[in-house]
Amino acid sequence: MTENNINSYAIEAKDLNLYYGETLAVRDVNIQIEKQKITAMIGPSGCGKSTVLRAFNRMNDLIPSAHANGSVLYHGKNIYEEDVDPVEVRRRIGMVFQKPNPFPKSIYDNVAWGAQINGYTGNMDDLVEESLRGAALWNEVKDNLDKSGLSLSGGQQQRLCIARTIAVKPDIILMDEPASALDPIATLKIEDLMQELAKDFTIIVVTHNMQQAARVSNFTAFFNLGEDYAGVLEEYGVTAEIFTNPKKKTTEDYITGRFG
Amino acid sequence: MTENNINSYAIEAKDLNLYYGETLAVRDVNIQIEKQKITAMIGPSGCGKSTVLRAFNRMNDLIPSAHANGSVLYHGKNIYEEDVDPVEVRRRIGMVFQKPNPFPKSIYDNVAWGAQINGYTGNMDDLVEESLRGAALWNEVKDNLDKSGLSLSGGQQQRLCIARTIAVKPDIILMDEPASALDPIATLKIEDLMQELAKDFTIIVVTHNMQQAARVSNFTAFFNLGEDYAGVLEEYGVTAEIFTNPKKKTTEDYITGRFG
Amino acid sequence: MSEIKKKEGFADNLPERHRSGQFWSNLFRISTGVGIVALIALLLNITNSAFGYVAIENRIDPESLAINGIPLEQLHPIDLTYILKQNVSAGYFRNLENEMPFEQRTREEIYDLVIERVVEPEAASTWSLFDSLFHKSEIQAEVAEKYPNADLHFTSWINGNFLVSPQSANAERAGVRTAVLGSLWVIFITLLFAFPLGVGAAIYLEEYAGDLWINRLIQTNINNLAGVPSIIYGILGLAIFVRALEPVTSGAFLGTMDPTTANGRTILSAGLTLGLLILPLIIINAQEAIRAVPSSLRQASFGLGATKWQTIWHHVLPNSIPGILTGTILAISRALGETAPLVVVGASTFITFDPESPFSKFTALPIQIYQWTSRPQAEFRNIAAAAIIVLLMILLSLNAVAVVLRNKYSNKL
Amino acid sequence: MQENKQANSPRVDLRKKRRWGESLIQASLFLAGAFSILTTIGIVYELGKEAMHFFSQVSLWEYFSGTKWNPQIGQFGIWPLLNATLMTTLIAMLVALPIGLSIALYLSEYATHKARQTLKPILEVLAGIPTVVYGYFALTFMTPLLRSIFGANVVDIYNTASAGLVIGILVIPMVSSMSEDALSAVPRSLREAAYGLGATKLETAVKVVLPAAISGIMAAFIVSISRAIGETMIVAVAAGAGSNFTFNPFEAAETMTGHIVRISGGDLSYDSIDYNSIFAIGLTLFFMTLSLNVISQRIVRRFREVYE
Amino acid sequence: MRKTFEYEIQQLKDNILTLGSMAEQALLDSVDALKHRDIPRSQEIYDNDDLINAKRFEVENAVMVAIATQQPMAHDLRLLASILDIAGELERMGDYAKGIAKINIIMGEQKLLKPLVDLPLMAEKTVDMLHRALTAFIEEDLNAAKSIPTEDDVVDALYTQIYQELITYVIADPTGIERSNWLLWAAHNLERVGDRVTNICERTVFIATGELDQTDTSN
Amino acid sequence: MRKTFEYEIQQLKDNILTLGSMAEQALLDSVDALKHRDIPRSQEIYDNDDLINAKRFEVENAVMVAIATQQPMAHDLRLLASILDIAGELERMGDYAKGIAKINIIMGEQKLLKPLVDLPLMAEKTVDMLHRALTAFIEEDLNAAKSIPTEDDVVDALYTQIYQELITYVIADPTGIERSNWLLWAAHNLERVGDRVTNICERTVFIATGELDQTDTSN
Ligand SMILES: Nc1ncnc2c1ncn2[C@@H]1O[C@H](COP(=O)(O)OP(=O)(O)OP(=O)(O)O)[C@@H](O)[C@H]1O
Ligand SMILES: Nc1ncnc2c1ncn2[C@@H]1O[C@H](COP(=O)(O)OP(=O)(O)OP(=O)(O)O)[C@@H](O)[C@H]1O
Ligand SMILES: [Mg+2]
Ligand SMILES: [Mg+2]
Ligand SMILES: O=P([O-])([O-])[O-]
Repeated sequence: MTENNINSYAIEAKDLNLYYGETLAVRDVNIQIEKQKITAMIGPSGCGKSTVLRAFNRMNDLIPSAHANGSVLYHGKNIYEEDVDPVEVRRRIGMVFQKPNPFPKSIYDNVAWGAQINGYTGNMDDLVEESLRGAALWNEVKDNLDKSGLSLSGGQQQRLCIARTIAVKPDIILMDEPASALDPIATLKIEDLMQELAKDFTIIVVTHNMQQAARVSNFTAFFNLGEDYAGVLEEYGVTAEIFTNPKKKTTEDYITGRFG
Repeated sequence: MTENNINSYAIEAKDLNLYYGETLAVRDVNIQIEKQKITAMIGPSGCGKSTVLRAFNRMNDLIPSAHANGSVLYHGKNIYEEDVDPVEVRRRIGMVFQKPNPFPKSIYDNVAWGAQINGYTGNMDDLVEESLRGAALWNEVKDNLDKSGLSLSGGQQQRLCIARTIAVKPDIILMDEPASALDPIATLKIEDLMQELAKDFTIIVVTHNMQQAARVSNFTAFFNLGEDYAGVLEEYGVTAEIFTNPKKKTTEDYITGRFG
Repeated sequence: MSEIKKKEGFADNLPERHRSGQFWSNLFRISTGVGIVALIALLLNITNSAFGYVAIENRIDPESLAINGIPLEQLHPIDLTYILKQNVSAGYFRNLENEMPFEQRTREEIYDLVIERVVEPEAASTWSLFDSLFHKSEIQAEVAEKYPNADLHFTSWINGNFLVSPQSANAERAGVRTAVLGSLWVIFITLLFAFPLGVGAAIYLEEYAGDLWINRLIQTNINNLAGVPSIIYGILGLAIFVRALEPVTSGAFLGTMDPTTANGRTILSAGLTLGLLILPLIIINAQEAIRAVPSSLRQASFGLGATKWQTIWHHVLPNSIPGILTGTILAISRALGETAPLVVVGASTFITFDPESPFSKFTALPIQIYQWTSRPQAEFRNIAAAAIIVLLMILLSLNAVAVVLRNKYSNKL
Repeated sequence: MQENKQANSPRVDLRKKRRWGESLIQASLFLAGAFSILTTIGIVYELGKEAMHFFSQVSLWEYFSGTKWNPQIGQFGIWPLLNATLMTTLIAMLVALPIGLSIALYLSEYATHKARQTLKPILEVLAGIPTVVYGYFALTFMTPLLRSIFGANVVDIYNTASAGLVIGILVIPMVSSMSEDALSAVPRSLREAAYGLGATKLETAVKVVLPAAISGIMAAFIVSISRAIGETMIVAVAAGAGSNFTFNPFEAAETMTGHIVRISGGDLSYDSIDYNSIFAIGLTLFFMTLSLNVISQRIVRRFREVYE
Repeated sequence: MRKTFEYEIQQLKDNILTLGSMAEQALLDSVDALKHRDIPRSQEIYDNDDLINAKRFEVENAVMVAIATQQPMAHDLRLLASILDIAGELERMGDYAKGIAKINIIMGEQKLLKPLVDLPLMAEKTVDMLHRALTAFIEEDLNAAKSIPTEDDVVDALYTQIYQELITYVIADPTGIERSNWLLWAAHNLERVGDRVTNICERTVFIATGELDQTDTSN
Repeated sequence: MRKTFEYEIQQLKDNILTLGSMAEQALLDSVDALKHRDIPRSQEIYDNDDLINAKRFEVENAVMVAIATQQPMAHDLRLLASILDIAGELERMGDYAKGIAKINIIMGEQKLLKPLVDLPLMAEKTVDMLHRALTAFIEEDLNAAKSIPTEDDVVDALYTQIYQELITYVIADPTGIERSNWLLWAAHNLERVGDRVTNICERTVFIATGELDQTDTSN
C-alpha cells in the first residue's frame, strides 16, 4: 500500500524553498511530477525555473551559495537528507542542458563514459547502440562512432547528449531549455524525440518557449515572480487545459503575451 | 517619371550573389523592399538571411573574405559601385543586432554619439529625447540619462540600440534577430516598437522565429538552402498570404515545421 | 538510499570511487601547499639574510679620536677635517679637497669621510635573522671569543643609508642608489620605445590586418619572439645597439658623449634592448585587451556610419586601455627584473655616480644583486638580500597598480 | 521626422570621400606591426653572422659532437653545456610539471572561490619574482639544504640539482597558471554534463576536464620546457662556472646560458673566438626554444579552435 | 503589449458587428418587403446576400490570418474560434433573409394568404434578440448572454401561433396551400434566426468561461 | 517531424469520420423509422442526438487544443478550421435526423399521408453524397469534392417531386395538411443535408487550395 503510494509520482517537491546565499530565489514549491509524462516548466525570465529543475537532482550543490529548504521526494526519500549521496541521485535523475555539451571525445565514448564510471556490467557496444537508437541518432552516426562528438551539428550534439544521459538508465531526465540553442528544424526533432522518450522516462523540461511547452508537454507548471521577487509556482495542470483555459489571470496573461 | 520609379522601393536587390571567399553563400537574389513597411526574412539556419541583410548596408565589407556580385539599388544607385562610400551607405541604412550592444557609455552618449560623428548640428538634447521617445524608452530612462547603457535590462538595451540607430535618421533599419536574445516579454515590446517605427522607417528584419515574422511583418521573404548549399530566395510576398497560403511546397513545409 | 532498488546492470562501485576521489584531492592540496611553501621559503630566506647581528671591528677605535673629551660625533667640522688629514695619505686628501673644498662640505659629509676612511669599521662576521633571534647567546659567546674588539649590532641591512648610498666596495657602506636610478632610467627608455610601438602594432594586428601572408607572418613572428630567451635579446642588443649603433648609443653623434663612457654600453642600449625584449609582451597583452572589446561594439559603431579610426579611437581604445596598461605594467615589471640581457649588453657592476643621461654608463638593481650574490664575502649576501627586498617592493607596488587597473577593467565590460 | 523625409529625397550622395588621416594612421600602424619582423631578422642575422665567424674556425661536426668545451685550448664541443642545460631542465620539469598540474587542478576544480582568489595572486607573485632572486635562493637556500641532506662532500657548492630544482619552482606558476587557464576554458557545461551522469568530482576533473584541456596543458608543458632551457640567471648563480660533462646533478656544470653570461660579463674583445662562440651557442639556443614555441603554439591554436 | 493583435481583434469584432447589422437589416427588410409585396426590394435583398457572404468570408479569412500570425491561446483563441462560428451563423441568417426575399419573388402576382401581422412582430423580436446578443458578445456580457436565449420562447410561441393560423386557412381553402406554405416558410426562417441567436449567446458564454454548454436548438 | 501534431490531426480526422457515420446512421434510421412508423426507434434516435452533439463538442475542443498547442499554419490551419466547420455541419445533420425522428414521434397514432417511397430514396442519396464527401475530405480528393455538389440537383429534384405530390394530396384532402407538412418537413430536412454536403465539399477544396468559393446554399 505505502509502496504504491510512494511510487505514485516520479518526483515530488514539498514546501521547497531555494536560496542563493541569503536571497530566496524560489518560494514554497509544491509539485508532483507524473511518471512517464512530459512536464514543462514555463515562466518569465528569472522566475526560478532552472533553479527548481536543478534542485531535482541536486545540481544546485555545485553552486556554493545555493541551498535548499523543504523536501524533494524521490522514491519516497527526501534527497536533501544528510545521508543521501548526490552522486547517487544524479545517476538516477539525468540532465540535459541548454547548450549541447558533448564531451570532446568520440561519439562512442560520449555515450559509454557515463555507463562506464557507473560500473556498467553489460555489453558496452550494445548499450551504445541502444542509447543512440533511443536518441534517434543511430542512423546518422553508426558509421562514424569514433568521430568526435564535437564534429556533429548542434541538433545532433543535443541528441548525443540525450543518448549519453539515457545510457546510464535514469528514471527521470531533466532538460533545461534543451532546444533553445537550436534552429527550428533541430528543435522539432528534439521535441519529437522527447515524446518518444516519455514512453520510458519521466521528462521535466524547462522552456522559455511557450509554444514548445504547449507542443510537447502533458503537464505544464507556470512559474512567476512573486511580489518579493522570489519565484512561485503559479499554476500547474494538464497542458491542454493551461493553454486553452488557464485558471489564473496571470497564467492567461503570460501565455497570451499580455504580461508586464 | 524615372524619378518616381527610382523611389518606389526602399531598396532593391538585383541578381545579387554573395560569396565568402570562393563559396557562394547566396545565389541570385531579386527582391524589392517596400517603403515604410516591415519585411521579414525567414529560413533555415545558414541559408544566408544575415548575409543578405548585411549586404544591404555593406556591413559584409567588414568580413575580409566576403564579396558581392550583382547590385543593390538604393535611391537608384548601386551601392556596390566603386565610387560609393560604405560609410555613407551605413549612415542611411542603420542596423540593429542580435545581441543588444550598447556602448559602455551613458545612455545619453549612446544616443548622441552616432549623430555627433555624423556632424549633427541641431540641438542634441532634443535629438536624444526624440530618439528615446521614438524607441519607447524615454519614460523609463529620462531621469537616468547619465547612467551607463549597460546598466539597463536586455530589452531596454535593445531599445537603446534602436534609439541610437534612429538618432542618425536613417531611411532603412536592418535588424538581425533583434529579439532572439530577449525573453518573451521584452520580445513583444520590441515587436510593438517595430510596428511603431514602420510609420517612419523601412524595416527589414531577419528572424529565426517564424511566429515572430508572422506577427510583425507586412512582407515575408523565405530563404532556403539550394541544392548546392547556396541560399536562395524561395518565396516572397505578403505575410498573411505566406503564412496561410504559401505558393511553394517548400515554404509550406518550412512554416508548418515539416522540413528535413 | 536503501529504499531505492539497486540499479540493474550497474555495479555498486560508489564507495570505492569516493575513496579514490578523496585520495587524489588530498594530493592536489598538498601540491598546492608545496608551491606556497616554496614561496614562503624564498621570502623567508631573503628576510633571513637582510636582518641580523653583525660583529663590527674598527681599525681605529672612534673613542680614541675624541678631542678634549668631546666625542667624535660632536666634533666641529674643522676638527674632523684635521683628523682626516692626519689619518689619510696626502694625495688622497688633496683629491678630496679638489673635488670640493672642505669649507664647503657639510659636517655630516666630513664625519662620514672620517668614519669611512679613518675608523674603517668592518664586519668581522654576520649572522642570519634566525640565528640572531634564536641563538643570541651563542653568537655573543662566539663574538666574545673570536672578535674581542668587535661590537655586536643588530642590523637591518636595508635602511635609509642603503637606499641613498651609491655602490661601494665596502658592504656596510654600499647602497642601491645608483642601481635604482639606473633601473629607472633604463625602464624609462624601454617604455618610451616599446609602449607606442607595441600598442600601435597591436591595433594594427587586431583592427587592420587582413588575412594576408604578411600579417600572419607578423603575428607568428611576435608570438615566437615572446618565447625567445631573454639572453638572446642580450646578445642581439650587444651586437646591434652596443656595437653596430655605437655612435648613436654612445651619444657620440650628438657630441655629448659622457666622459665616463667610451662605448655603446649605455642606458640607451640597455633600454632599447629591454624594449625589444618586452615589445612582444606588450603587443600580445594589448592585442588581448583589444580583442576583449566585443566585436558587437565595433559593428554598432560601423552601423552608425563611423569610419574605422573613429571606431577605434572612440570605442576600441577607451575600452581596452585599462587592459593595455595592465599588460604594459606587467611587461615593465618583467623588464625591471631582467638581468641576463643587461649583463650581456654590458652593465657596469661598479658605478658610484648617478646616471645623468641616456648615454651614461649604467647599472641596475638586478645587476647589483647578481653581482653582490656572486661575491664570496658573506656580508655581500646580506646586502644582496636587502637589494632584493628593494626590488621586490618596487615590483609589488607595480603589480598592485596592475591589479587595481584590472579590477576596474573587469567591472566595466 | 522632418529630416527623415529630407533624407528620402533623391539627392542622396553616396560618393566616396578621401580620408587622408585614416590612411596615414593605417600606414604608421602597419610599420609598428612590421617592426617586430626586424627584430627577428636582427636576431637571425646577427647571431648567424657571428656564428659564421665561429664556424669558419670550428667545424660543425666538432661543435655538435665534441664533449669538451675549453675555449682556451680550442675545444668547442657543445655537449658539456648542452648536457648541463638538459639536466637542469629535466630536474626542473620533474618538479614543475606534476606540482604545477596538481595546483592547476586544485585551483580550477577543487578550490572554493575564496581560496582561488587568494592563492592565484600568491602564485602570480611567485611568477613575478626576478630570476636573479631565484638564483640567490638557489645559492643560499637550496644548495645548503641539499648539502645538509646529502652531505657536503656529495653536493658541490655549485651544482645542477640545486639550479634545476629552483628553475622548477620558478616555472611552477607558469605551468599551473597556463594549465589552469586551459582547465578553466573548459566550459562549465562539460562539468555539469559529467556530474549530471553521476560522476564524482575526481572523475569529472581527471576524466572529462583534463582530457578536454589536454592540448592547452601540453602547450603549457612545452612552453615551460622552453623557458627552463632559456633560463639564465639561476644557472649563472647556482650551477657553477666552467663546462663539465657530467651526469651527476650534484656536480657543478655550466649550461649554455650560464656560459654566455659568464663570457660576456667579462671584458671580452669583440673579435675573439670566445666572443663568436657565444653567438653560436645563442643560435643553438634560439633554434631549440623556437621549435618548442612553434610546437606549443600549434597546439594552443588547435585547442582554441575547439572552444572558441 | 501585442498591440497589433489587440488591433486585429478589435477589427474582427467590428466586422462581426457590421456583418450582424447587415443580417439584421436584411431580415427586417425582407419581411417588410414581403408585407408590402415590394418585389424589386426583395430582389435587391436577394442579390445583396452576396455581400453578406463576402463579408463572412472576409471575417473567416481574417481569423485564419490572425491564428496563423498571432498564435492565439486561451481567451484569445476562444474568441477567434467563436468569431469564426458567429460569422457563419450571421451569414446563415443572411440566407434566411434571402429565403424570405425569394418567397416574395416566387409569389409574384399572387396575393398574400393573409395580411402580415405576427410575422413582422416575429422579425422585430428576433432581430432585437440578435442585436442584443451581438452586443453581449462584443462586451462579453455574461448575464445578457445567459438571459437572451430564454426569450426564444416568445419567438417559438409566435411561430406556433402563425402555424396554427395558417393551417386553419388551408383547411378552409386547400388551394391556398402553396401560399400558406410560403408564409410558413418565412416564419420558420425567422424561428431559425432565434435558434441561431441562442448559439451566439452560447459562444459568448464559452469565450468568457471556456465552457460550451449547448442548449438544444434542433427542431 | 511534428509527430504529435500529425497524430493529433489523424485523430481529428478519425473523429470527423466517426461523427459523420453517426450522422449518416441517424439520418437513414430516422427515415426508416418514419417509414415503418417505429416510434420507439425514433425516440432512441431523438435521444441519441446528444451523443452527436457531445462528439462535435469533443472535436471542437480538440481543434482548439491543437491550435493552442501546435500553432498551425497554412494547410494545417485550413484543415483545422475546416474540421471545426465540418463538425458543425455534421452536428447540424444530426439535428435534422433528430427533427425527422421528432416528426415520427409527434405523428403518434396518425397514419402516414402516403407510403414513403421517395423520402427513403432521398435519404439514401444524401447520405451517399455525405459519405463520399467525407471520404473526399479525408483524402483531400479535389475532383470528388468538386463533383459531388453537382449531384445536389438530384436531391433537389426529389424534393420538388415530393413537394408537388404532397400539395396534390392536401388539395385533395385539406385535413391532411398537418400530415403533409410533416412529410414536407422531413423532405426539407433531407434537402438541407444535401446543401450541407456541398459545404463540406467546399471546405475540402478550400483546404487543398486555400480558395473558398461558396456555392449558394440558401433556400
Ligand atoms: N548562481 C546564482 N547565484 C545567485 N543567484 C542566482 C544564481 N543563479 C540564479 N540566480 C538568481 O535566481 C533567480 C532564479 O534564476 P533561474 O536561473 O532559476 O531563473 P530562470 O527562470 O531559469 O530564468 P531563465 O528563464 O532566464 O533561465 C534569479 O533571480 C537569478 O538571478
Ligand atoms: N564570416 C563568414 N565566413 C565564411 N562563411 C560564412 C561567414 N558567415 C557566414 N558564412 C556562411 O554563409 C552561409 C550563410 O550564413 P548566414 O549567417 O547568412 O546564415 P543565416 O541564414 O543568417 O543563418 P542563421 O539563421 O544561423 O543566422 C552559411 O553557410 C555560413 O556558414
Ligand atoms: Mg533558466
Ligand atoms: Mg543569421
Ligand atoms: O441552416 P439550417 O438548416 O440549420 O436552418
